Amino acid sequence: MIAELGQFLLILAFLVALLQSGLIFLGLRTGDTAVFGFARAGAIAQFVLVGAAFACLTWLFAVSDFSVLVVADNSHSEKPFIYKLTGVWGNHEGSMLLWCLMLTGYTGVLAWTANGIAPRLITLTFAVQSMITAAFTAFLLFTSNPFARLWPAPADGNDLNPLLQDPGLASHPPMLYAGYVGFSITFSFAVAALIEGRADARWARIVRPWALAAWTFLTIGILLGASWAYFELGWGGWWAWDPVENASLMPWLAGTAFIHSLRVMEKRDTLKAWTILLALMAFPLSLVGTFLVRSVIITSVHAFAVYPERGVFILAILAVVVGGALALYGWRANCLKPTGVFSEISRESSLVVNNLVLAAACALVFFGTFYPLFVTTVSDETLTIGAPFYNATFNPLVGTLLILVPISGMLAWKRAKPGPLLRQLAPAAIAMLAAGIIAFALADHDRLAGAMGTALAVWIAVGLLIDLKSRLKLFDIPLAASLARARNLPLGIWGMIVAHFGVGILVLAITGVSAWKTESRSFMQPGDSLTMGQYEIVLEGVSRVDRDNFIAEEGLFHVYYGERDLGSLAAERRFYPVRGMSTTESAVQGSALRDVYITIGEPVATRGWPVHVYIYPLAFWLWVGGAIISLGGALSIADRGRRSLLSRKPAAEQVQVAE
Amino acid sequence: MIWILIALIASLTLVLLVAPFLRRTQEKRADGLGAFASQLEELNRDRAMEMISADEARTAEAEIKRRWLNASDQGDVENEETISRSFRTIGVTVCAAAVMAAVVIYLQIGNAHLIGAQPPQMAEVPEDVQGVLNELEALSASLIENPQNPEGWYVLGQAYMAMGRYGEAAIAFNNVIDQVEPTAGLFSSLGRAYVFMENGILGPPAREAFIRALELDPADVMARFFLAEARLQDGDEARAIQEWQALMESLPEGSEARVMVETRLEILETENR
Amino acid sequence: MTRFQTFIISLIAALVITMPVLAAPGPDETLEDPQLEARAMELYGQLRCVVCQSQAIGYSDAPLAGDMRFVVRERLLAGDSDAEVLDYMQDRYGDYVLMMPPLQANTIFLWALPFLLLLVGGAIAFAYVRRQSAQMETAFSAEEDAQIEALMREEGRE
Amino acid sequence: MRLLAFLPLALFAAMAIYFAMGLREDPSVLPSQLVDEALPDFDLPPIEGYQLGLSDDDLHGEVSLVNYFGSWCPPCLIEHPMLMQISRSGVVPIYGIDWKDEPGAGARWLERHGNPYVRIGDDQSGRLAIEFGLTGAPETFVVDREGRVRYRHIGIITEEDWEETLRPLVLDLQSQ
Repeated sequence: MIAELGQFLLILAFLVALLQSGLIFLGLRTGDTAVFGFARAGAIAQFVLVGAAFACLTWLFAVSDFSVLVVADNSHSEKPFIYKLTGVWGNHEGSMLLWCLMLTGYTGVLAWTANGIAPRLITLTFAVQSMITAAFTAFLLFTSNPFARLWPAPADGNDLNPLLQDPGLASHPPMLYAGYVGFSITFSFAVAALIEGRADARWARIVRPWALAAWTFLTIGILLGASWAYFELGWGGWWAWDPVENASLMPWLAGTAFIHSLRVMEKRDTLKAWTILLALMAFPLSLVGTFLVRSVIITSVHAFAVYPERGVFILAILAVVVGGALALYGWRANCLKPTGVFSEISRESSLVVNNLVLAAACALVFFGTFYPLFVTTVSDETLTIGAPFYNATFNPLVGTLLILVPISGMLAWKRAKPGPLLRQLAPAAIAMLAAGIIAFALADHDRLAGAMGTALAVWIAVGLLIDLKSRLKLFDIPLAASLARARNLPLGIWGMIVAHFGVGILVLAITGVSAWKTESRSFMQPGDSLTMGQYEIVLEGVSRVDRDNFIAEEGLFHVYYGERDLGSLAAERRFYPVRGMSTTESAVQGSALRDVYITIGEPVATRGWPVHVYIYPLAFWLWVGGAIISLGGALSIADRGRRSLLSRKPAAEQVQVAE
Repeated sequence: MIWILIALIASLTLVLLVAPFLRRTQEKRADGLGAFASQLEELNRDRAMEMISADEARTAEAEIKRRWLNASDQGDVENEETISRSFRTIGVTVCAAAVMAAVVIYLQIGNAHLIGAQPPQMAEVPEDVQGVLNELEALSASLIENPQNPEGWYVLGQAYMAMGRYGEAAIAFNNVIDQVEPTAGLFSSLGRAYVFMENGILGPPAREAFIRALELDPADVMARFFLAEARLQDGDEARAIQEWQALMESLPEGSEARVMVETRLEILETENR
Repeated sequence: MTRFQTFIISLIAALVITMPVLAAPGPDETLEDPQLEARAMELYGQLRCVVCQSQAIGYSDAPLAGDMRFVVRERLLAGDSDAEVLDYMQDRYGDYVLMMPPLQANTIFLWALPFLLLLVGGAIAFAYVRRQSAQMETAFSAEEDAQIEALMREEGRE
Repeated sequence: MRLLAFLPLALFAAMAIYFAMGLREDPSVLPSQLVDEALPDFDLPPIEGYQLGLSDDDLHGEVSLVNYFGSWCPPCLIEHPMLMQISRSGVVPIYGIDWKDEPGAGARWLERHGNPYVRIGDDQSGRLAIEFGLTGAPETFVVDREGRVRYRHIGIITEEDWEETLRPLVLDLQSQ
């Protein structure tokens, strides 16, 4: 019953989306104003229908209705309830439905909040969104139907991949999707602007919160993914430059460039064609991220051979979305005439450099991911492009760009005077040099990389503090007055400073984790100890633990630092009988300065358990830095929330008061 | 019941979509020009906080005002109320048609006839399902203790197959094969367990099992059926069809196996269409 | 939905994730000399495990990856330089065994790409900034001034 | 400037064509370095229960196939009947290398399924496999009279592979 209802809801959503994308264009042509109301009604209808379909699927998972194919394939009656629910998106069909839910969700929220936006622009945006929704609901219905039935039904299901039975991973895809899909809104706005042949500060202001929201979600999603890799996979790292990770990085880089150039467009009415181009690229890169890399081309050619219709469908969507948008761009981009001008030394120029480098970095990751396929296509050669390549190219490229972080925010718009700025930043430069020299002297390996990373992080942090000090006139005026200035400082500025500060912290953490890590490995029997510098790790015992749906072998460790007792921790190796898979749970004893990270392997007769111990200095700050960056994004969104586009009247009044 | 709900959902959606076409006047619409006012406001605040010099502020103000002016020139056309009869008629008609089309598509891909039906397999399971499950658990536990029990493993394998726990079924069948002189049927069951486990993909273990089954009994239906499927997955469709047809002709009219092969060929045909 | 389709349709999990591996190399693969060991660890990260697609042998517990690590240690003990070890593997397995593609005819584009982009993009951007910064903004005419005044008053009344 | 706006579209079109081509390629197929190179020097002991081992000298003077296998490897079992058939046909001698097998396991496996090999070397450590650039089992190398590798076949040899690729190549090499 519920399955059939969900099926119908999904079909109806598809048809509403299809109908809307056609009717809106017709309506705009005839000029009938009813089309504006219709566009909003349709957007809300799509959201409600897909939302209800998603609720149906969730219900089916909750009650373990194995007459539904995806439930039978991906759930099990004895699985913990919470993982039954997260199992909804732990498979291809369900995750696609989640994707569609997010897509229509964004459209629905846009419909809800669209009051201040020029009607033609917003209506065109809905038309483009509906086209995307129609394409993806069609993909769902005709190639990956989540409500397909399994008849006769099996008595029990096939379980969910045990790797997905983890709270971090359960929240990782929705966050990532919220980011990916968020760029559909900016994409649709960009297409609408091109059709209108006009984009100005109004457009940028409308789009900015959406761009920031998508970017913030994507940041959090990538962060959750990295922490999942760090804590669950047990290979002792958080970023491996594998295609799946690269796929999420590409839209993030494009999105980062976009939110920066959007600022220029809003403030100065220039770089318009470029900003629109970035908006057009971020969403397709997200699509590449979810589909090409994860399921169709790179990971598994086999999968493509078994489901050619899915691959062809997705490629067709991509070709139409990107090809259509870029053709429109070629045709209309010249209508976007910039009006603002700026000199070579100005905030605009520094953001141009920012965009240039980020675009190059994005292209670098793109080609790094797809170049092997390209080489195989044109010749018989095969290549591998792995972490060492990115370390040698991406890191210096982006590292150099980050030098600009504190400078950029302090440069004046339009035309800046470099002299006073350099004098202001002198303390930061001195701090940077000092930090680099100290790091170089103290480290016992990877000295140069460590020193450069530390110097960069200190430069960013101190530079930002100087920026903040000058904005608040801290110590130049009474403290109370500075605090008042802090309150009056727009949240957008706070967001920028906070996010950039997070970047500094992240740089420091990455430096610590990659340049100064140490590791040791050894066979251990209960009672054995392992010494790493000042640390002593004792294996106290190994025990077998039977849980609901897995069996674990748990190694109990005790960590000492010199004389100090740092407490005990447990590393596990889990076996999931139903899927016949094993996974690892690393044990992490964290502190602000370093993580002690332990994994335990399969025992070897007579020699004991293989134990790997890593010491990761500053690993904790990876998550803090990432969280601060996301917080910066959230603050900037809140800026727009406070002075909503609706509140035109008070704004006008204030202007008059000022006069 | 389902049809009532479908009718309800369909009509509610229709009402929501059609409502804007029936309304005569539209709500007051914005032109978004407030953005410029609020930019001026920001500018004044920056000036008040001495974030920018008076000179910069002056030129910035001039620029914002010019953009405001340009934007307001372009925006005038939009606020006029226009009504197009034909568009409204088309709109209402197309909306209604779309909702009807949803019902039609549902009839095509939905399974309304399954509502309320008992899944056939459920009926075969005795009422006390839990009891059976417990028995199986006990059986598997005792087999782990005393693995030399081919009959026990075989029963367990069959049960796991029925329950959809294919990985465990494969383990059980492997144990039987290790303990008795294997037969084609055993290998063929093992092969099916592997195929089902891989969701229909014929990996090396499944292929091996079916090949062994054929070695023992060249006429084994399941092995021949799935090895033909393997051909198809290797991309040799012509050969697969040929093998299926040969298999089909060797089977008695109307038998379950023959129907299975026929269905498979039909599916292939529809996929190719 | 036929019986056959039901099991033929299946999942490509949209979330295919690299399989978890226990951190390789194993404890019994340590070289006595800490300096050699550090070089070995570095080299493990530079060589691709040929059976596990894009994963370095340092992070794979596939048996073949273990054999390859063994060869790395053997070459190091024989006194090879890092470059010689990489050459040794490249001779046997080809370019793809290197995690960092060598600079050669078919990778020149890949390596040159970032520089090329920065160069071309930088040139375009620089030319653009120069050209547009040369034109100074014109003054605000009195007529325009009056128009904007009117517009703002209208906004305020609303 | 006008044309510049079409640049992204042109780049995308080029990329789309490349993807369309790329779809037909399997990036997991790896090329071989050994083709047209001399065999590595080696001298493998026999597997348990057999007298004759295998060294590169054994492969000089006659066109031959060298087949890497293992009793633990299911695809090898699938390939086995084909190897038996080739061996019976007498077209070309097949030399076997037993890869990373437990002592005795290879011999038992051959006893059960038949022995198509003229001589078998035991590569228990897997060290020689790396010299061959092996990426898995089974893999088969076609070696010419001078002991040079002329072709490498990855994976199972099907009847089609034999008839359409390997056999013509072997006959061609033999006639030279």
